[in-house]
Amino acid sequence: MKAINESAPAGKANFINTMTQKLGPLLGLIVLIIIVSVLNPSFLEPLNILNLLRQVAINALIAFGMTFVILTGGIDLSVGAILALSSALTAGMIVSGIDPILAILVGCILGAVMGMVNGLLITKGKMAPFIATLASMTAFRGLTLVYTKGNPITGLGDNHLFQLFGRGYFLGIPVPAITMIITFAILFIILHKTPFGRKTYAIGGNEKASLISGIKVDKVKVMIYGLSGLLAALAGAILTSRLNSAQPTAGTSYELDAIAAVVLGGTSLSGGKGRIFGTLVGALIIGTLNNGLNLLGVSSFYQMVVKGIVIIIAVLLDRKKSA
Amino acid sequence: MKAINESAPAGKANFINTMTQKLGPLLGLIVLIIIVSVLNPSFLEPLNILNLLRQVAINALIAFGMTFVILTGGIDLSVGAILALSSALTAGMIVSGIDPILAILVGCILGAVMGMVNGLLITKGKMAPFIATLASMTAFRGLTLVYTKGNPITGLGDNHLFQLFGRGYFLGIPVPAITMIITFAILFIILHKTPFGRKTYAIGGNEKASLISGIKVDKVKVMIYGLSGLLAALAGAILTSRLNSAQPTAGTSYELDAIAAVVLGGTSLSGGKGRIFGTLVGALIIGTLNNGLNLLGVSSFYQMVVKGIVIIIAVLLDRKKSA
Amino acid sequence: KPAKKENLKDIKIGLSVSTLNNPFFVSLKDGVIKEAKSLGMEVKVVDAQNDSAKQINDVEDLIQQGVDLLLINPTDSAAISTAVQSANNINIPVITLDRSADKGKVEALVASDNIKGGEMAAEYIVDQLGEKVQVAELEGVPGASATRERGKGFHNVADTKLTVTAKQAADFDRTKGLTVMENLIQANPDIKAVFAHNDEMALGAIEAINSSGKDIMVIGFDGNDDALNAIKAGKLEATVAQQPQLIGKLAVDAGRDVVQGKKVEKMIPAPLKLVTKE
Amino acid sequence: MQIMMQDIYKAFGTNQVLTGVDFDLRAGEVHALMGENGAGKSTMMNVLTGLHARDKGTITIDGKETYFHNPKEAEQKGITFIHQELNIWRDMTVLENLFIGKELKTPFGLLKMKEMKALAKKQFDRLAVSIPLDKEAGACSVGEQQMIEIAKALMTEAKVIIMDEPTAALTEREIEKLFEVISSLKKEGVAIVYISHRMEEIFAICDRITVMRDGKTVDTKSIPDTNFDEVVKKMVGRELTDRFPSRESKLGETMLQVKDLTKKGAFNRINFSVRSGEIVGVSGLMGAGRTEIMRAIFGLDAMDSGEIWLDGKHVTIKSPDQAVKLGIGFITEDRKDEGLILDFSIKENISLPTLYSFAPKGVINEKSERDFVEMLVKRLTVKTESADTRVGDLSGGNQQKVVIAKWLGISPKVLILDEPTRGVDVGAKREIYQLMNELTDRGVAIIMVSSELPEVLGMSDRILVIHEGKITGELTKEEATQEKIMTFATGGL
Ligand SMILES: Nc1ncnc2c1ncn2[C@@H]1O[C@H](COP(=O)(O)OP(=O)(O)OP(=O)(O)O)[C@@H](O)[C@H]1O
Ligand SMILES: Nc1ncnc2c1ncn2[C@@H]1O[C@H](COP(=O)(O)OP(=O)(O)OP(=O)(O)O)[C@@H](O)[C@H]1O
Ligand SMILES: O[C@@H]1[C@H](O)[C@H](O)CO[C@H]1O
Ligand SMILES: [Mg+2]
Ligand SMILES: [Mg+2]
Repeated sequence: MKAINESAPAGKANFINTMTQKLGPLLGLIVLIIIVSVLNPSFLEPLNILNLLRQVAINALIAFGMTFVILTGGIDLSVGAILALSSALTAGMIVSGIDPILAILVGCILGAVMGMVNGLLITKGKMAPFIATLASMTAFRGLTLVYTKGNPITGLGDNHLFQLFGRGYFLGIPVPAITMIITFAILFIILHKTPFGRKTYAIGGNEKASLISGIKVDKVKVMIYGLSGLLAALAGAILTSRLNSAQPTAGTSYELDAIAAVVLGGTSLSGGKGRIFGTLVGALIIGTLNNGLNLLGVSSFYQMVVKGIVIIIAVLLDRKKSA
Repeated sequence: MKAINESAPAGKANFINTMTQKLGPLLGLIVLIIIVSVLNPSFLEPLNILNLLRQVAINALIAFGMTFVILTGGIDLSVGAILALSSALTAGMIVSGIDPILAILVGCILGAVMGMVNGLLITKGKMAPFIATLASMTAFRGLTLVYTKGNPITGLGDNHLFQLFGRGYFLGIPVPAITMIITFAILFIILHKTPFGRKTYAIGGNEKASLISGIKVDKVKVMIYGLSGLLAALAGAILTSRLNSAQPTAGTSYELDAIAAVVLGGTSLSGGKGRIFGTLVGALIIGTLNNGLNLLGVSSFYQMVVKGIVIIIAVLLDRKKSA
Repeated sequence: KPAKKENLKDIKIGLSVSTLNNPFFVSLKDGVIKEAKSLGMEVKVVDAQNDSAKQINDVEDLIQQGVDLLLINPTDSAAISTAVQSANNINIPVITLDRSADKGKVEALVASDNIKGGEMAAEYIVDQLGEKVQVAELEGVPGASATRERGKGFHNVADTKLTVTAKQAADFDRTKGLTVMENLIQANPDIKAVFAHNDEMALGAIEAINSSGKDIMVIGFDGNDDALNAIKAGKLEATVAQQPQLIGKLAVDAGRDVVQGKKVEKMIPAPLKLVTKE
Repeated sequence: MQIMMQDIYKAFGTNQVLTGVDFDLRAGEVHALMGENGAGKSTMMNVLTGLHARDKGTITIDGKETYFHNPKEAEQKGITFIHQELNIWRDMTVLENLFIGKELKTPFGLLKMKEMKALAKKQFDRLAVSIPLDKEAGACSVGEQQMIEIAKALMTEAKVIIMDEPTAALTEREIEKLFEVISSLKKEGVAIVYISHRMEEIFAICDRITVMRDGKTVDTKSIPDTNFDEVVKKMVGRELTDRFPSRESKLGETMLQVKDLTKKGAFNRINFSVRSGEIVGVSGLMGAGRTEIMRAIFGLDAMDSGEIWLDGKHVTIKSPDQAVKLGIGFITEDRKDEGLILDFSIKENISLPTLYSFAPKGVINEKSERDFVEMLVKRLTVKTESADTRVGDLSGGNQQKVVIAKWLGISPKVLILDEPTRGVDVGAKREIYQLMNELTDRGVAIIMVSSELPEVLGMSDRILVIHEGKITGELTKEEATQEKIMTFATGGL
């Protein structure tokens, strides 16, 4: 009797726990938005919100892929370099006369291939993901510089669709934001509603057991690193359109922002635990921070300090809640 | 009886395994040296070797601290930022008239304190080391920029001892190289001959079991992150003396080189396994690569590609051998 | 659409800088702020940290804050174009500093002539050491317009009158200048002079040369305080001095004129000056 | 389904594990596979299901030579393996665990949640398990996790089920349920390979038994044709006298006393004491909270209130290092996860709690460390060629001895043993019991948490029974019986 009485509140506490765990990052975002908009009401202007969404799209897309990678217990440091290399290759194709949309498509495939190289190093080569992608990051960045000779690639013409891709609007919403939302929806379904998603969690939760359960761990991992590369390339295409050029140094340290978004979204770096919705929220937190601090006129040096501290606080609060 | 007979060859195979494991990185270094010096004999000139040692010192010192951190299963992304901040603070003190050697000492202590902040975030705050040090990296870097206003700090005077520290020679050997070797010797003893070292391995091998065995896991970790910060600051002092100024952007992405050195030296990123001698060799490999590729006149773009590929090959070979 | 504003006190300037981790741009920013202050205008500063994508976001954020005038120091000339176009779309005038924008309507570019500067450096070496001596080149951040243009100017002269035996990127960074130079000396023992694309790298290179015990002449670019001191001390041979404060000031002045409806020159050069010990 | 494995060889590197093992399984039988730790039982089954490739030998299934390449293939052919090491995803729900790798999906590739829930529910009902399907598996007790594994195996419609120590983490009630299920499976013609170190079980449910020793088959017999002593003799290669070595308890002063220990949701007003030289057994159903009480005493988990008195003094223990300093040792129930550092040598593991005593000058004195460790290794008869062997390479029983040796090193006043013989073979078990007796002879106070009733009855001077976080009964050695313990354990009076 006693035990049952006691366990009832425990069940409730559990429920509250999971709810705050799920909502934790979202609450953080809301608090942040309130603070920023009190300090500078122009933050909430529709134009700025649309702006923000467009700014967030690139980091969010990369972070979506990173979420899958981190869920398997891995990490992908090469996303920024993949973005740069695929962007350069895409721009190169466009300059050489290939249809821009086709070029973007091919660029995304090349990005996926680069990601799969990571996956192969990690699975077949049995390298730690950190070191494999650190090395490939260096190599891809080098290749980008070799290919571009260190110069930006310009002269991408004025194909309307191509320009729309990074700069345009559809029904008043920036196209990059639309791309982000559609991608999110697709990935959400894959992660939470299909066997592939289950496998992703399973590998991160217990790789050995997954193997014994007949999951083709290596294959799934290669696909996931491929996905990460693909999304980095997609983000790269948006950037190429926004900058109307391919920059050899594009994407430098984007991996860190993407990882920060994933972690702020509550996904555990040790794998097996987390949600892609959290990542979207995490990317929005970072974006709001960047945009908000700019709007508040905080100097870029202090911005870094604030960003570091906000990440720490957010993660600490999250730990507290789930503890 | 049976068991003993059978285990004898196992013991031998084991011995060979550990030997190749221990020598693996060293063999790699030797092969690399042979290749480079065949292609350009001036590599082996004493002056160049001394040069190389001096160049390697900074990365090696940081990587020594990183070895301890990685052995516990952690990671420290903030070392480059700690280097920059402590270097700026040290330079600030010198400019304000404090004795340079005292300033270096205080700077190292400050570096240790910054490292301990990481340690506390990780232990008391239960943050993943990756994210804790990523956040503190951002914050420390921001503080450096705030403190220096983005400008280098110069006018460090011409105290002889201070200049010696980064630029001088002792018995014909560059002082940074001597600092590196002495530090190595001390850390080697700590890691392999003292209870503290044993605990470092134990925590990385199985944190829960270590805790239950009465090890003050949190305390040891805080000390280790402190050590990492201390060594980053020491490396920073050398750099400050070499550049005769503190640079706000100093140390950017040094963490990656340090981690690469540790991993090339055969230490496992999952903790509990590895040796500090390997790290010294790893740092020498990276140094030889940088120096050698320059001597061979390889363009800096291709250098990056080569560096990435060499890291991959080295790690793959190491895996093969130890498998 | 921002109307012409007669009262300067109502004018809000947005300044987007490529990076503030470099004394050159800090001075440039200071020049802008000082001049604006003296005219009673308000300035909002954002720092792109050398990331073109961040710079576009920064400019959007400035526009959001309702600035009347944009001063942009592009991280990259090509990449900034779309941001300039966004400003054009809502008729906010744009002036670029130190580096140009490839596309979009820019009222004026205030900059040193980097190509000319590169040529000046090469010619100085020829004057001092004669033709065909071996020289090395320390390049700035690959792809940056300053790197390209200074390199171009330098080679305009050096390719015929000097022998460029080595060139490596050291990213406008003093630390890299040091290590890259150490290696260059080892690989090319007969170098007689070095042209560094900025002073930071030049100062790093000097430390490397000092510890090698060789006698190599170093020429920098920018003319920052450290470099001028080093020239006085006889460590640095010469620098092609820019006047970043002046660039900032000229940009504000041009901006004022634009907002008040006056005509301004498309290209406003800030004078370069070769500084040597004499 | 009928399986024949003949003359199977398997080596891991230079470690020859199987050297010509024969094993055969008939439809509808429960076949016990027994042997000491490290005899090769699990390896044999891993060879059958394709996790490991055999080096030599033939496997025929229903008269046809068949070799699986991976466990999934075996499962598809009707052979399911409940592994000794639990394959649990701690962060996933019970439902997700049940269907990993075999999720049901619609033609569009989406998960069929409803169908999976219904199936799972059906299976749980059959096993009388009442774990909520959306509970995180990591929050389940080891016993519950074991039940999840069993349910998972039963969902595959297997014709052969291999159970590798399925009851190691279960208590009597679950075991009874499991046995019911086994007999119903048997009636359906399912064959079961039953690996266990628990003698009683073998004789209760098995039809035939194969005994392995040192990588070889010693004998296969029909259960009615053999007996307890014969099986033990075949396993260890010699006569083994009484299972529980007799002992004279010489009880001394009260060594440890706990007063009103309380932790919300875990345990409530726990009072008991242990005297020097005494073994107090702690019994209870799975999830009763025994482990949590011990963890709190040792300072691993915080508790809400309560006092601990050691050797007559009131002490506060906030962390394990304080407990160790006070002379309390804790042998945890999960030796791989909490007891050992698998990559460390025997030596390094054993000296861990006492490191500083070998480093009076700051540097570890290798020789005194080695002497000390070798003394303990000899005393506990750890089977190894040297103290430098990696602990991860030892068999389960020997690993357990290393954990015990580690704690003997601190010369403990109080030793807490949580499931000290879980997964340990009869021979090693007896040695551990012997050791416990030696310790009590020297005045150590022992708390032994155990789910094995014979062990609790055979070894304890006094028995505490825990039910849902409270002590519901205390029995002396003389009054204790299985029935009485079970009554208290289930909360009845
Ligand atoms: N993957 C492996 N690699 C190397 N050695 C192994 C491996 N798996 C098992 N062994 C070794 O094979 C031997 C037999 O192990 P196995 O697990 O089959 O024994 P077991 O009879 O199941 O024992 P227990 O009763 O303890 O479970 C042991 O010495 C073990 O260390
Ligand atoms: N990590 C955990 N998270 C949440 N609940 C847990 C956790 N570990 C144990 N529990 C719960 O705490 C209760 C007590 O578990 P405990 O391990 O103390 O039981 P026990 O009597 O030792 O039984 P067992 O035979 O399972 O070891 C159980 O209901 C269990 O489900
Ligand atoms: O002109 C500036 C300075 O020379 C600076 O040192 C690097 O960037 C260039 O654009
Ligand atoms: Mg087994
Ligand atoms: Mg228990």
